[in-house]
Amino acid sequence: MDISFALTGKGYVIVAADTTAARSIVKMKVDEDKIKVLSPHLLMAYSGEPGDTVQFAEYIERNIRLYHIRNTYALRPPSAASWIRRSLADSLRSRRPYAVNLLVGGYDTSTHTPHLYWIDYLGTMSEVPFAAHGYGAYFALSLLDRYHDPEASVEEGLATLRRCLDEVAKRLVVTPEKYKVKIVDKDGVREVEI
Amino acid sequence: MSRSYDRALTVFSPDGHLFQVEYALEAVRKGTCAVGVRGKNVVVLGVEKKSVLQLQDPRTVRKVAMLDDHVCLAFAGLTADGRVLIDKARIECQSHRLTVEDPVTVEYITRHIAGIQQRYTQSGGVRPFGISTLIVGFDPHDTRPRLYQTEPGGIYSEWKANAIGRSSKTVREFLEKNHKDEMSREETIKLTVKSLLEVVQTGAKNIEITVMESYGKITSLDLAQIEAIVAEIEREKEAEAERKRSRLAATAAGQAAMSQAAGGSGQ
Amino acid sequence: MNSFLTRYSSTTPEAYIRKAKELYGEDDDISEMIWGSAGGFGNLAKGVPTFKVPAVPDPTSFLRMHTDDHADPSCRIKIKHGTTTLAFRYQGGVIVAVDSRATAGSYVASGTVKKVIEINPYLLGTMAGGAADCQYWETYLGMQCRLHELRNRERISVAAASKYLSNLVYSYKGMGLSMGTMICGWDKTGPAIFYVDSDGTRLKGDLFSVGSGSTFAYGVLDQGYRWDLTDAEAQELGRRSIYAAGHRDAFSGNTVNLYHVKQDGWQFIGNYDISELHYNGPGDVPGAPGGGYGYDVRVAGRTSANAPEGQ
Amino acid sequence: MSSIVNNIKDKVTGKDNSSKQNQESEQTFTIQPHPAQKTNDPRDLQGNNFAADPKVGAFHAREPYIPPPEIKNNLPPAQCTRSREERTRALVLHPSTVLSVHHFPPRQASRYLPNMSIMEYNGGSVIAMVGKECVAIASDLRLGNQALGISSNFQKIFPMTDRIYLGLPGLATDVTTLKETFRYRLNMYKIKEEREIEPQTFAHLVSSTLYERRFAPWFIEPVMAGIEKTPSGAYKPFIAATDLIGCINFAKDFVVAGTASTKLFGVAEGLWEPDLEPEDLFETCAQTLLNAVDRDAYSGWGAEVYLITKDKVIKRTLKGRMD
Amino acid sequence: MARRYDSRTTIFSPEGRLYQIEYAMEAISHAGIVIGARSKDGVVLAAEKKVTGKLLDMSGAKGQSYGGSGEKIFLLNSNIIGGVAGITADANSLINYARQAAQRHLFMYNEDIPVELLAQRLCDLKQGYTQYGGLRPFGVSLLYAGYDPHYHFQLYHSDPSGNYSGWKATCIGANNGTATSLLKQDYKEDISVADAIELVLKVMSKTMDSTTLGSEKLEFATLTLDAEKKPKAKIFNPAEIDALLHKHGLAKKDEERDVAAPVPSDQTL
Repeated sequence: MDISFALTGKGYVIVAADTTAARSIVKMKVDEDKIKVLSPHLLMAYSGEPGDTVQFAEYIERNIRLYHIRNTYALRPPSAASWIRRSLADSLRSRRPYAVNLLVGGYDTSTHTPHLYWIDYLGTMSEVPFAAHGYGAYFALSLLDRYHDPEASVEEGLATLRRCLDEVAKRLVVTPEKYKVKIVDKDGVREVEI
Repeated sequence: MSRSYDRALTVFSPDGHLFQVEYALEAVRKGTCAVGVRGKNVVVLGVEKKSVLQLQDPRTVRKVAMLDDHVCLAFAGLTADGRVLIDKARIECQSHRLTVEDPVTVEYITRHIAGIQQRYTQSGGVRPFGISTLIVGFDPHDTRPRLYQTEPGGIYSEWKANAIGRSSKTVREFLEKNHKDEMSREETIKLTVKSLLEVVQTGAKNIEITVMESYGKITSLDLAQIEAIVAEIEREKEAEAERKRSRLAATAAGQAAMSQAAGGSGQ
Repeated sequence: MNSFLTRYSSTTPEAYIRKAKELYGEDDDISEMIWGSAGGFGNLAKGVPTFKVPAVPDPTSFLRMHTDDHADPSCRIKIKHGTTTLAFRYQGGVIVAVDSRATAGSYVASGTVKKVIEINPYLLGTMAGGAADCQYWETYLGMQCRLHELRNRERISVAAASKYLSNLVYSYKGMGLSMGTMICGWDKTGPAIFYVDSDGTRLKGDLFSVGSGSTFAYGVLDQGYRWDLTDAEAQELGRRSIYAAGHRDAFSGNTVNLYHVKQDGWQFIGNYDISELHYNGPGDVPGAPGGGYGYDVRVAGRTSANAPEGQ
Repeated sequence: MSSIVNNIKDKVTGKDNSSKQNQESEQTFTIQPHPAQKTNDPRDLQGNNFAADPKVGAFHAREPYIPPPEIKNNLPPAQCTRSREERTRALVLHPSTVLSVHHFPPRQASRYLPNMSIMEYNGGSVIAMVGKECVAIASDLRLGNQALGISSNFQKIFPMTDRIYLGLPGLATDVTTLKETFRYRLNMYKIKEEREIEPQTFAHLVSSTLYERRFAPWFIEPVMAGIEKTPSGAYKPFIAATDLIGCINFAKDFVVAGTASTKLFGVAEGLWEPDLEPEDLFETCAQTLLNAVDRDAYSGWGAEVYLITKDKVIKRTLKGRMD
Repeated sequence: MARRYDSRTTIFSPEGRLYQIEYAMEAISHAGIVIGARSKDGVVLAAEKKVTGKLLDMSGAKGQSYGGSGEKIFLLNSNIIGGVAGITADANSLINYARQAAQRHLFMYNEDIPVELLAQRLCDLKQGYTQYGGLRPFGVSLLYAGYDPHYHFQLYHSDPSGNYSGWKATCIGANNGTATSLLKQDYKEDISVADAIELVLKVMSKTMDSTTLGSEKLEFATLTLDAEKKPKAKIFNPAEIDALLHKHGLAKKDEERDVAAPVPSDQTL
């Protein structure tokens, strides 16, 4: 029942994910951070099969970090996303695939462009201006078609995100109560309260 | 007939030497000098930097390498060997985090590096790494600065201050004389620069200083900062020399006066 | 009496009564039941229409096994699911908007389906789920509503009409009827919407959307909805919500049919091609913002890149 | 949902949950003998040319239907009131891009029946058509997650060389993976051979790449189009398609694949004719695709056409239905 | 004494030296010179060909594609060209390795390999050949001229030991001392690629043994950005080289040639 959203704006990407870790009908934890900071300008929200999610995210995190330390610069968002996608696609045809859905958001400092990638557990990847995983997608995508603005300021972007969260709270049967929201822009990653 | 054992690395000479390891140490002694000094809450790495040639891109001349957020390494010896060894260490740092979540301790990664170096002295068909390393850092959840050294043979040891590479013996002696426990940040940096100046005649432009103050907090001093420190040291030396001179002069004058007095009195 | 109802529906009260009458041999009389509110409103056949059911011991489970009831895609009886319908109530009446796509598997069987059933000049019913089920039962409902009018000299209330439909379909529960409909109209109480489905659910409300694309419609509808919308704003909201669903949902699309129910009955506002809405918008109609609804069209030329000046 | 998810997972990993299930899925893996090639039919093998006779050969590839000249020449002129330029303008979304200007130095659906739920998971369709010294290849742009549309800008056609284009309809993750795999293999080919690959060779590269995964296939049915230069110096259009384990179908008129393939067949049979000039071919191909995907729930959301002629490649993005 | 330690690469001499590497470098200093210069809008490589002769068939040279122009300058990836000095056979194997490494990177990361990373990949291989038994070092130095979005135009040099470093302008091969001092003298920060071409050609003409330059003795390549800001490598074919030399007044002055009707340059001796 994980829900995650992400949207781009003028020079930034906002990534939001719920903070519930559930097992069966039980909430095991309500303040789980499901957004990894992979490098100074790269975020990844992950959701899916419990266990797979964290294992896969940590594997990605360490390898992206290794690339960064080895080369002094981090992988650019498009390359990082391609590599992450390939890891998932390879895993899909392995003995035990990872069932993890991802939203990868980053800011490319060399071209001054924010990038957002929608990646599912099969390794399907698409660069999009906004994205969602989980049941939230069925409510948020049409809403974002209507309200998203690629040139929105951070405040406007957060207001649009707020709409998505409200819509899900209003319509979805089981609604997460809290979300973690992170923004990546030219200055790096920061967390905001919403 | 020493001919055969200095080639096959796994073989001792009759008098118990591993020649290749010793020769590798020679390669280290040819390398540029690196100094590590531990203060109270700080550890400083100083390296002698070859002059960047006029047409060279200074970005690509690196002597100090980050292994992880909290560990730094400087080496002396064959540069290419250094790059390869550093790469192995970096992989281990991330792999360690992935398998046990915690970052490596400085001692762990030192032991790992030394272990690799040792394997290359014993395995068939390879020569040892021609480098010594100084590894500095902070352990997670600890405020104590760490400084380790490894050698081509795979020996590793912890130090309050040490030097490797060209003229390291001189520098070590200097450090032995001047190192104090519980030094502040400024004192530690100054001692590092001072000790390097023992071998680096060309001054600030051939010195690179990296300061680590706590877990993950690493800064490199820029040229102006190093120049300022060098200037200060010069001034102190000057003053010291001045004092010495004046003391000498005073003594001389005193002696002269005395001898005059003596002579006078003698006359 | 080979009435399917009497034989297999044991849960409804009228079935009990009818069964009792059968037992007591009153079957051939015109019972007073048919004059009462529960027995139908004097239709020519007795009670409600009757149907052949499979000649098996347990037709309910037999039908369930062979009907596409969300769970088994390889079943024999396929029922159209893809649809988006919506209706909402506001100060100026009720807006009803639907798409017009019919699919069979991935095949777009029709792009010109009428999914609003004009029950009578004051009542509209929407259609989602089984097309035939909706059409038949809502037409039948229209018939009954007219009889009610003739008998009682006043229009049937929306509540009553929807309740009647709900009772009807509930009596077939479990046999594979599939419908999710909204009965919309204006009666003495003002504008009203009831959601009725084949499970037997009946809900009164201000705002509903039904069908595979309903979540997408909700996403736009909820965010733009207020009680005090003007007529133009309300029509635009309905159009735009169906467009949103037609765009995102593979099983909804083609055109939007828009109705407005006012005090003096419903009014057909228009039919809009969703692709046309995407590229050019609805044209010169009240409430239209000008320009296409499509995201790419709306944000054409805008970019998230923020290179510093001079680059 | 989860059953589909598991189904896909099992399919792509080739995992056998139970031997019984495995047997069942194996039973769907049938390849019918390729019509254009020798079968293992004893009649073929014994040199009896019986099967090669078009009238009796059960699997003989049907030649495209070309009306006899008396019919062809006496056809009434088209009743369209608009000029071709006007019609093209109405069809196209953006101004066309000339991608590269280069100077030259029967249809039988191969029926390896895939598990349709996987092939329909993301949706998408491709068609390629032959014209006179030109070919066109077109695809829709939708990326879906079953019924949910994700992106209206998901390319399925990729340039392999300056004059070979490859369309990859099917499971989207494999679209990307195969695109990258072919780019890698072609670059390595170029490095080793120091020349560009020829269309015929490329078709076999595609075939063998797919057959490598015979028992856990890529869920892709490639369609390719290009122009080759014959030794005599003439330009020969080339199209081909394979099934998802690499059985090649060299066609002389058109090839289709994807979720709208049945609909594409229908429309193309009606619209295609031999020796179309480039602009006519473009229009035929575009109309075929647009009208076919309008009848397919999983394809659409815009389309693009690559028109490959002997001296240039033109890309046009079409104004398709967006629902 | 030294003789014992210089015969096998994996052995340190008592002074801590690796003689094989030093000898490999010696081999390079006899090779045809390769000069590279970086500017703000492009990188330039020029190389002196040693294999020349009337009967040498250059018609197979491919110019733009992976084939390179023959002996000294090769396309390593769409964003990197390499110039080699040293043992040609070793160089071929290294170039092949580099191209494969670049393709593997493209396959994994969907981007052109960053220039420094490619240099590192090659240096890791070279270092391995100095440390593992039974191998001799590669007798090749390389210049890598490339572009990536991280550091834009770059020029690297790698030697047989597996060291590499970045340069604004540098050279490898015979007479590199002379060339270096010429480069030092004339190289200016922020020169344009046109200036860099001129500089490289000028240094080349002063360094090479023969007094005049011609396409039979010279290979030339540039890496610039095209209109879409994508790196564009251009390895000049013989006719283009001659045209370039002509433009800069460095072409072979042949009195016997009919000036009015110049022979197509690729047919000159």
